[in-house]
Amino acid sequence: MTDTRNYTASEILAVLSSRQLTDGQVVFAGVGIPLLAATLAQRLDCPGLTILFEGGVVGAFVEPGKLPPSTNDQRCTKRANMVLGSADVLLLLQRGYVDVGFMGGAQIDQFGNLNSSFIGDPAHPKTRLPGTGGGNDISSLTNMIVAMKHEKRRFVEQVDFITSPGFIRGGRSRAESGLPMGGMFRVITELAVFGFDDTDRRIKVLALNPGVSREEVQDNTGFDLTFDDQLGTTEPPTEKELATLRMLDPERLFIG
Amino acid sequence: MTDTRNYTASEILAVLSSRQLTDGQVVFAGVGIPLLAATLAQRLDCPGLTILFEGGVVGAFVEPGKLPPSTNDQRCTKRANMVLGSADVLLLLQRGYVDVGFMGGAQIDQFGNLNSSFIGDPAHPKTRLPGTGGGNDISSLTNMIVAMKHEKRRFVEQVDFITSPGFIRGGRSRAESGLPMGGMFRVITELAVFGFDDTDRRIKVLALNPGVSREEVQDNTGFDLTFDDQLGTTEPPTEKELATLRMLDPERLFIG
Amino acid sequence: MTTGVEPYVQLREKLSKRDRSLREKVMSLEEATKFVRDGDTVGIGGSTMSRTPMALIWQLIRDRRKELSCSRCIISTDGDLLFGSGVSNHIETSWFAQGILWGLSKVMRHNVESGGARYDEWSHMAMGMRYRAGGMGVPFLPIRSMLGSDVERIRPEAKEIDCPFTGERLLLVPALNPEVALIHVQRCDAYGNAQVDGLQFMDIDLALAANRVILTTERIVSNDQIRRAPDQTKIPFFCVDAVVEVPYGSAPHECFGVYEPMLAHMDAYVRQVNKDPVGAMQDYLEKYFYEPASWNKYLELIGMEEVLEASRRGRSIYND
Amino acid sequence: MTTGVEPYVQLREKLSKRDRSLREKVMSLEEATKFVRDGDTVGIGGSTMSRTPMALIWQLIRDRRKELSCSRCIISTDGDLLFGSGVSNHIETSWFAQGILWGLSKVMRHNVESGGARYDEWSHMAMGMRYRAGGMGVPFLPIRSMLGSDVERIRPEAKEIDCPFTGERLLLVPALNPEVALIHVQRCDAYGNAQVDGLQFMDIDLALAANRVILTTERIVSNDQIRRAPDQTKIPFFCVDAVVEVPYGSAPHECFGVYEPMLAHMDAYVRQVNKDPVGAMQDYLEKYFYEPASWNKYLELIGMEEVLEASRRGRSIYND
Repeated sequence: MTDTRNYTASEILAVLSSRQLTDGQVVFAGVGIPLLAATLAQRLDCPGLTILFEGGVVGAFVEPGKLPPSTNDQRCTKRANMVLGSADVLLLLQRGYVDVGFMGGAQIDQFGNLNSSFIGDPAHPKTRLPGTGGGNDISSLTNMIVAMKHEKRRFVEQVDFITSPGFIRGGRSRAESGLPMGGMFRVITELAVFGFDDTDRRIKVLALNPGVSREEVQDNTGFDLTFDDQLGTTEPPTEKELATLRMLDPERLFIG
Repeated sequence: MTDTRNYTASEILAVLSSRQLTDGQVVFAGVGIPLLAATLAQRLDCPGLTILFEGGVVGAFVEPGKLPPSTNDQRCTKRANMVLGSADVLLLLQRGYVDVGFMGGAQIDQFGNLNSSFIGDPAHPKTRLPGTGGGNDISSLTNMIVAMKHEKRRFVEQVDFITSPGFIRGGRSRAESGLPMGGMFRVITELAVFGFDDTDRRIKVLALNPGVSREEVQDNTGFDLTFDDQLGTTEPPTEKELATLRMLDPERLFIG
Repeated sequence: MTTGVEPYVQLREKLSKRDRSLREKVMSLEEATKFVRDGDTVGIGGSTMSRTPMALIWQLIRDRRKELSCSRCIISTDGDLLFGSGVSNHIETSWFAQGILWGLSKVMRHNVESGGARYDEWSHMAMGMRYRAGGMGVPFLPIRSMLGSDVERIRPEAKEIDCPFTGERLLLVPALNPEVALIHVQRCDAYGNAQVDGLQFMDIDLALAANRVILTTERIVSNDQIRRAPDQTKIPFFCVDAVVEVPYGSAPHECFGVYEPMLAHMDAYVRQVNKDPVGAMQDYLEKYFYEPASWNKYLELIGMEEVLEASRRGRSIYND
Repeated sequence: MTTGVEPYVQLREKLSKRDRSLREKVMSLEEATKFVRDGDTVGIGGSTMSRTPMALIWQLIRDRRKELSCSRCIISTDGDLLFGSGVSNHIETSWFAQGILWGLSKVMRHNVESGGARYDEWSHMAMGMRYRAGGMGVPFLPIRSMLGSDVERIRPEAKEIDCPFTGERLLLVPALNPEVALIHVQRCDAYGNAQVDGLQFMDIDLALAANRVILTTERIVSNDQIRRAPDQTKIPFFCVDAVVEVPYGSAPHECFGVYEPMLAHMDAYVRQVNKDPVGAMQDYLEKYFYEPASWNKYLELIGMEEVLEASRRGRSIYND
């Protein structure tokens, strides 16, 4: 245990995200913090975690110090159980073999919708972002964990563009749009852990990270936050978690 | 050259069928005479013939004396260029990579429709035949050569059941049924070689086999035959064709 | 809307209830066939006489399972045995006989023509696209065959449409998601990661489509061995519910690269049952299916000579 | 009916005119890119920084080809180069940046935000199903993603339907049949039978879908070698119109099992072009694309040190 902040924002993001995974799960992980956090979980309490990558990989064990620069690089296949086409690995989500999708996010709104496509009007965007990749497919087809940096411009009431659907306009709107399965489960930031209300599907704070106040979270959020009745505090990263994480990313490619 | 009938019905069937193939073609072959005839062509004038089998094989060279008992047996893959799923090899037909389909037939009618499903009323059949296999797909999607025994009960005005479509009801009915491509090209029997009229799509005799008369063909056919204006006579099997054929099928599995 | 297509939410719910975690699932044939219940839809892997999951069918017949509705891309003597034993009364396939070497199956004919059992015919590609749709989690796939034929006419389960993009006529074939799939492979690990050599047939789509999968395998290898050749893994472990090591698990049919069909046994079988598809079939089942104490005893009845000769031929596919 | 879906009869006619016979088709890069015409739709194999057909893109840029409409599942610096060189003004893909290590591509941003070029966004699976439909010879495939999102809203080319079997909402994505596909593989024979190790991405569907296919390969092997491992053949020769042997044909990107990305070069590239996506891009193209006398001279500019180090890392995927 540690009680001084001897970790970076990316490190607590990776550690808290990895704790959301359960041994035996099948997780579809994006590149960066998700890949790192899933690999961390695999090395700690979830040796039976099966990691899928968009490039067409089932059941990888990424090597420490050899983190892939994308989920389409050969490093993703290290000690994999199976290599298959990229469309086929996405179809596993559609059929339902995947327990949880795990992605980063550029911009999120109160219903967990993610934008990674456009800032401003899509027809004449201020900024053209990279786009969905598999993000739209993953978030359409399974339960999602999102790990992202907490900034006011990233936590907005309504995203400029729904790239990866959360609960769309809340309530039953997701299912009514033709997405009966999945949806946002958790959002992890360096400040807090979020869940979603079972009924109105709005985001709410489940737990504050060590040393973080309600005000700090609210000040960094672009809309009024709801705090759970049983608001908790997350356990800080342990020495073991941090040491393992740093062993996995010795060049600090993703942990900053 | 030989001018006495020193060959069986199956042998002339195989030889004449093999002559319908052209070097460089991509041919989808059924088991039995088609497989044998395609292999014969490969050994004689068509070394660049690419043979596809329903089991999921592209570019096989079947070994003499090791004829496969079905197109789903490992022997079909001998020296193959590629092995793939059975649905995927059929999809190559749908996309259009195959020049010619080559099948046997149990019952055929004046428009080249084949029946391998039912004798009698399908609801209460006198005989339940094995069914289509890939026959329906092949004949729906490419140009067809059919090799079959010539008997009156097999050459009928209208088949009891269209398993593998020829020109359906003739004229433009095939395209109007949703099959714009392909259709019957040749039917080979031990008595004659048949083609189809370009307009009404009815079968017609293109050439008589050696020693066969118009009457003999007509007598063995269940409807009135049309004979082509330039009615020809096929060349009898050569010694080389027969010797190669017998080398391929030394146990006379398919050449009777 | 009368249809056999399973609603998506129901399919997903069934799958979410399966234990898809990484766990060993090696068991005996007797334990494995408990995953099949009377009345289930059952998808059968392999094709014709190749990689038929014969040991599982053998066990289901010994279990005297009832009213299975089976499907396979092309069915051979396994179809005879399923009908003849009374285990199945309904088979969906594209071709049903013992093999082209033997002409019509009198067992199929007897059972179907008497009305005792149903054989629903689809084109081979349609069967493939039905499993593929099932494996993809979509309710149908479009095809361009079967149109205009009587095969289409007697299959109202498929639906013609005019393409919303091109106006072209297409046939939509309904997804097939069998309750259970029976698949035989050359090797897999204890978790069920299965590697298939040579002809794949429709097994990958079938495994993904089914709500439960029982694998038999010529041999169980380590997970390390699987991971050294991940390109060759065709079925991922999380599709698999049971793994049984059964050498010669397709006998008397073929297993690619391991053994060819045992044709002397097949010949004798066909001669016997085609003479009398009821009584002689019962005699055959008695001798080869009900009486032997184990699968190995069944192989003993086929005979050492034939098993070894089939193995010699099977391995020869890799010879230059 | 405004649609980019090619009518079936037209697709089939194009294919029937291709010489699909077994024939050698080895040629130079210069000869191979003659199969690409100004204005063509071009499908690009590989994904992100992996098995990118970089040598073909390099040659197309040297050829000063114009108005290509390109597609790829995920596009990286190859997209920059296509836009920056003026060879392409339209890209369909699911993700467009240089790589996650470098954030946004200023080259993409400059070209798209200025209105000079179009980036049409589809989900990754949608891109896969579009190529797959194209390869299957059907006008669409149904999917269950994109629904409800703005990605769907800005893609009227896709059509929502209510499933005729289940009543469920589905999205039909239109087939994509590029005029030409550019694909890089580890090995193929002189006919074009191509074997791909490791990650396949969408290359098989793309090869089947395209109306012409140009292959580059790390090495050309004998047809006998292909026939010894037919399981590993992923693209059959009759899909292929040109074969070019180009060692390091994906540099500075990766080729599975042969070399990893050349990250020092990539880093320097990104630093240079993101500062000035017009002028600095022109400088980069001048130095690395227009000036070198040959592909090997281009590799020389990347440098022996980096090429060998990338190779060492590339081969290490097979190490225990």
